[in-house]
Amino acid sequence: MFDVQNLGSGYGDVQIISELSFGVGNEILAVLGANGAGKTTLLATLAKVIPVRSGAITWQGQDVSASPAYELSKRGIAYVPQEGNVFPNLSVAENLSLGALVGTRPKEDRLTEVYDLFPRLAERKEQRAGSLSGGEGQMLAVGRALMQDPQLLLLDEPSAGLSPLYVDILFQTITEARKSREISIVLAEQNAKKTLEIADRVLVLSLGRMHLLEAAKDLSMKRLMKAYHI
Amino acid sequence: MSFIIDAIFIGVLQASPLILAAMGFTLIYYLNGFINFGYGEGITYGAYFASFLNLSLGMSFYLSIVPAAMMTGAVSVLTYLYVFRPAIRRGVKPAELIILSVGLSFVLRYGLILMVGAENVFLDEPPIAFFTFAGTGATSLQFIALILVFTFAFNLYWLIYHTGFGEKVRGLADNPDLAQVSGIDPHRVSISVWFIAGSAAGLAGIFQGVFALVNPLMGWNLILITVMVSIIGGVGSVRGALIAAVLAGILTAAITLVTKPLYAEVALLSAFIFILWRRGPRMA
Amino acid sequence: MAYLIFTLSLLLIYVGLALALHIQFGLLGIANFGVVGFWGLGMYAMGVLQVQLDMSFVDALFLVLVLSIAVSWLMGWLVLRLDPQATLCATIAFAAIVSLLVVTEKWATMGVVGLGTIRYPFRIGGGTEYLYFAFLLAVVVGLQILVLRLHRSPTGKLLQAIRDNEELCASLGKNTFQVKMFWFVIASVVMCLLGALSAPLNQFLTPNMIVPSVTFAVWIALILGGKGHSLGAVVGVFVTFGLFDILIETYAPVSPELAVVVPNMKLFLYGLLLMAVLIYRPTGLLAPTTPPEHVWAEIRSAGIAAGRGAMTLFQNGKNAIQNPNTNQPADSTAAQENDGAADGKS
Amino acid sequence: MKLSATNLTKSYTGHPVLDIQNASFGGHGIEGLIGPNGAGKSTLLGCLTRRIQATTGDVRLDGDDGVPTSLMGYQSYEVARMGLVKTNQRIQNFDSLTIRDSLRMAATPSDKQDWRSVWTLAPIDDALEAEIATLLARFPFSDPDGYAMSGGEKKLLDILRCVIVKPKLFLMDEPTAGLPDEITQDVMKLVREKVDAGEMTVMIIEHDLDLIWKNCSYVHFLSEGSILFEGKPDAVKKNRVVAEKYMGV
Repeated sequence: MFDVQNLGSGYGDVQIISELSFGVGNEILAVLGANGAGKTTLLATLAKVIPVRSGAITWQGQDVSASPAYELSKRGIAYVPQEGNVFPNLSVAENLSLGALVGTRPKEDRLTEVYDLFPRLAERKEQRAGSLSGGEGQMLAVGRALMQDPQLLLLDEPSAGLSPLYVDILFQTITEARKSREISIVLAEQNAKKTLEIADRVLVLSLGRMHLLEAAKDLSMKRLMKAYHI
Repeated sequence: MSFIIDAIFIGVLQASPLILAAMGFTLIYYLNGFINFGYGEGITYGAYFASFLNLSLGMSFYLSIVPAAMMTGAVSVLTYLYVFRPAIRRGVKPAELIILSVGLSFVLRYGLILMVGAENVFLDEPPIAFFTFAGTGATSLQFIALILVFTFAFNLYWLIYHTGFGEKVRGLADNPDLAQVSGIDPHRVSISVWFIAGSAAGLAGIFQGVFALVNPLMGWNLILITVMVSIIGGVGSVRGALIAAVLAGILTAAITLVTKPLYAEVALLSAFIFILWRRGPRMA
Repeated sequence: MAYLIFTLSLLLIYVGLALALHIQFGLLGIANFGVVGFWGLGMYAMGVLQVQLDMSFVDALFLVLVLSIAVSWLMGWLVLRLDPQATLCATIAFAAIVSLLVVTEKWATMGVVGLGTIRYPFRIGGGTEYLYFAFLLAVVVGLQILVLRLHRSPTGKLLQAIRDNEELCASLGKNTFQVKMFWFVIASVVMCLLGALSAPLNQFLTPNMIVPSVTFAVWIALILGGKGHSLGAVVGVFVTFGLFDILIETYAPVSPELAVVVPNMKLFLYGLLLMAVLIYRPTGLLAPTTPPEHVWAEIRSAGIAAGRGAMTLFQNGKNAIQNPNTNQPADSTAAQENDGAADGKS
Repeated sequence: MKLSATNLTKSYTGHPVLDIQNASFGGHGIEGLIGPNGAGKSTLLGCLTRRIQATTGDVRLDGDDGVPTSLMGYQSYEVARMGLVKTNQRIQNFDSLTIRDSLRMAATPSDKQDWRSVWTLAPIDDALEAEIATLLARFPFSDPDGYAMSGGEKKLLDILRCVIVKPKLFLMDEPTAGLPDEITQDVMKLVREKVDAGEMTVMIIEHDLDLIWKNCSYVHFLSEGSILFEGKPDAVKKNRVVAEKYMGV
């Protein structure tokens, strides 16, 4: 469905991702790696916020390497960046409603679903997104992406800076959303242990290249630790 | 007491073009993040389009309002497409974009003078009735302007704060990357915003022109106060610009009542510098 | 001829203003859009002091200096912490205040009636204008030398560093605000003094001299010439003011009907030129493509070569009458200057 | 030079991102500061160098004479003059200065940099000039008298610019980001020399843990805004909290 061939990307004259090839089926694919391994760059490139330097991205049989970001979101790819993932001066309700610009189902239905998933957001409908706490902000960011009714969800470190309690809630929600909607998820995480519990397959990045790619259940903690240099 | 009422009344009546101009200006600043001095020429062009329809084609003043405003909107979109968008794409920074906009305003203004000359033009006004209200006189035209201005202001406010389009605009202004990821085509939204803002400038010019006279410098004379009002009103908020424009109108009227009108401008300008200084490094 | 010398003097004033703006915007990145405010303030202060208080030129100039330091410092304090857009707005507002006050304060400025007559500091019959021109030339050459040396000096490097990245500069222990303040005041005072010096040129002052297009003309000259190049200001003024105001407006054989159009045409083209430069060649005609000091060294060596040539010619002439040994000091200065240029390159 | 922070907190719009009870930095030669993304590392550095105004708390500098000075009343440039200098994680550069000029600009003392230098063109003293030349010879800039072109050159220049102002406590924010491996090693060699000579102490903030284990004699682990563990690298490596927090609960 989603296929990446020989991808290269970076900022300015710094090449960060090189020669990366993988496919995403109907699963949760976790992208793991230490800080600075290139996870954020990879996801931003997949969402076309950063242009593709080399290689190709294919989605539903079509090459989307040159399509602009808004085109991709119309085709069912939703992206939650690590930073700046909400509209800070807009209310929670407006943030969610901006998520509903793409897709065909009525906005109200989707809104009810997201509020069911994150009851805290319903309580804070009228609040400015910039004044939410870190955890609520992440929930809103994921909620906004789910409003897009995506078939592929790109999540960039949704647990960064969150307290363990919030991480649990968030990961639980992600699994629920995945089951009820049958969507593919690419999840970039530092939080390896937790991620292993929910992921189907794991891609470990090291300095922008693929370190390993295999099923989560086959992966030992020891090999992971090695990839993290701990 | 009557002094205060007079000031408010005169202020609101005189401020109506200013309110329109400030709202449109704010819209562009809000979206693109730079002060567009070329916006002032929209005011001039609006008045000249109206005078063309009104005087050359013999259209009645009221009928000429909407087409003249739309023509100004089209000019505004052209400046965006052929001047500002290429510049932004080439990485021209905000401070230089302002200088660019001053250059554009020279081109538009003196281009206009080269085409139509620098003489004052008087719009063919409809018959005027005088009203007295709370001891102060006003013309029917001023009332109509006021009503139109508030209708426009209300609609703009509604558009920005209560419609899907407004949401897109605010989203794009707030977080451009995320807006694109949410499926907003920045190009289309920008064109619409520049059209609306240009139309607002055009309307402002039409009424400024019918209140006084039409000449090529009218926009330049109004742009500085428009910029001031918008910045004081809290850049990036249509609400703020509206309130600030009314307040500036009232303040100008109040100062004018006790002293010469030029002192009113000096006081406003000084207040403007002072407010910028108090705000410190951040703009909005 | 008298008109030409007047326009040329005015051209020098514009070169001076552009040089001062080069210090503020080119070197420091302060977007001062109130050039006409400082210039007009100096001009009218000179006029008022001379006409209303009957002061001598020198006394008046001294008072203008004091006044301009105070005003520039106040403006610096108000705008230097702001972001560039806010600085630009605040300085425009300052210029607008100056031009409004000139109209309202009739007791001093005579308002729209106009203020006159302002005297030259000296009077030597028919040659006054020429001597004054020479004086202005000396002032402007002095300014240009200051700017050239500033580019090479440690201060100049610091100013450029502040323009490029003020926070980074502060993190290396530089007191950026103090430096910005000092040079902003210097440049603004220069603008005021150039205003004071243009008062005798104009002789009769009216409020419509203090219009934003003066600021604009200086800006276009600077941007067109190259804001990052130490000679950009001069080149820019010659291309704009020299080409349009002197060559075309004065000497081009245009019919009377067309002559009315020319000033508007000029401003139209100024605007067009400015837009084109900003979009297609943001660095201006003289782009700082090589490190400034390399350029400077080249100019210097060219200048020194020319100077030597001239010196040799001059000396040869002199030698015919005098002792041949006199050319010794000239050569040693040239040698020293060459060393200076070499230092810059190393 | 030692820096101690007490009760240092920073909140953005009411949400705490930093809460340090008691910590001291710069007492162990080369130190490391590690922690997951979003732990508050940049905020901590900003508060220490006075670029960010802390919400509460105090940062004290223990001078060579042993008398502590509170930094709270100082501006960032004054703190830098006291010897607390930080490199930048994201590329920062003076684009219109050549590499050599950039170093000269940073190294020139401010009394030789004021208006008088226009008259004298005050060349910086020979010792400093020689030092710059040595630095430039040591690192592979393509043209020391040209501009820094690549991201790597700019990053390296950023580090050298800080070294040349002779910091007492040198904070290196992600020195490896954007630098080739060999150059990082050269930089660390230079830093180690300076530390061994007693010229400065260093704190490195890094994601590349290999570099931390190899170079640091003491490591602070920051997570969720507080220092959860600190100690010798081996202790930190073995610590369960660190492994769990770094890789997930």
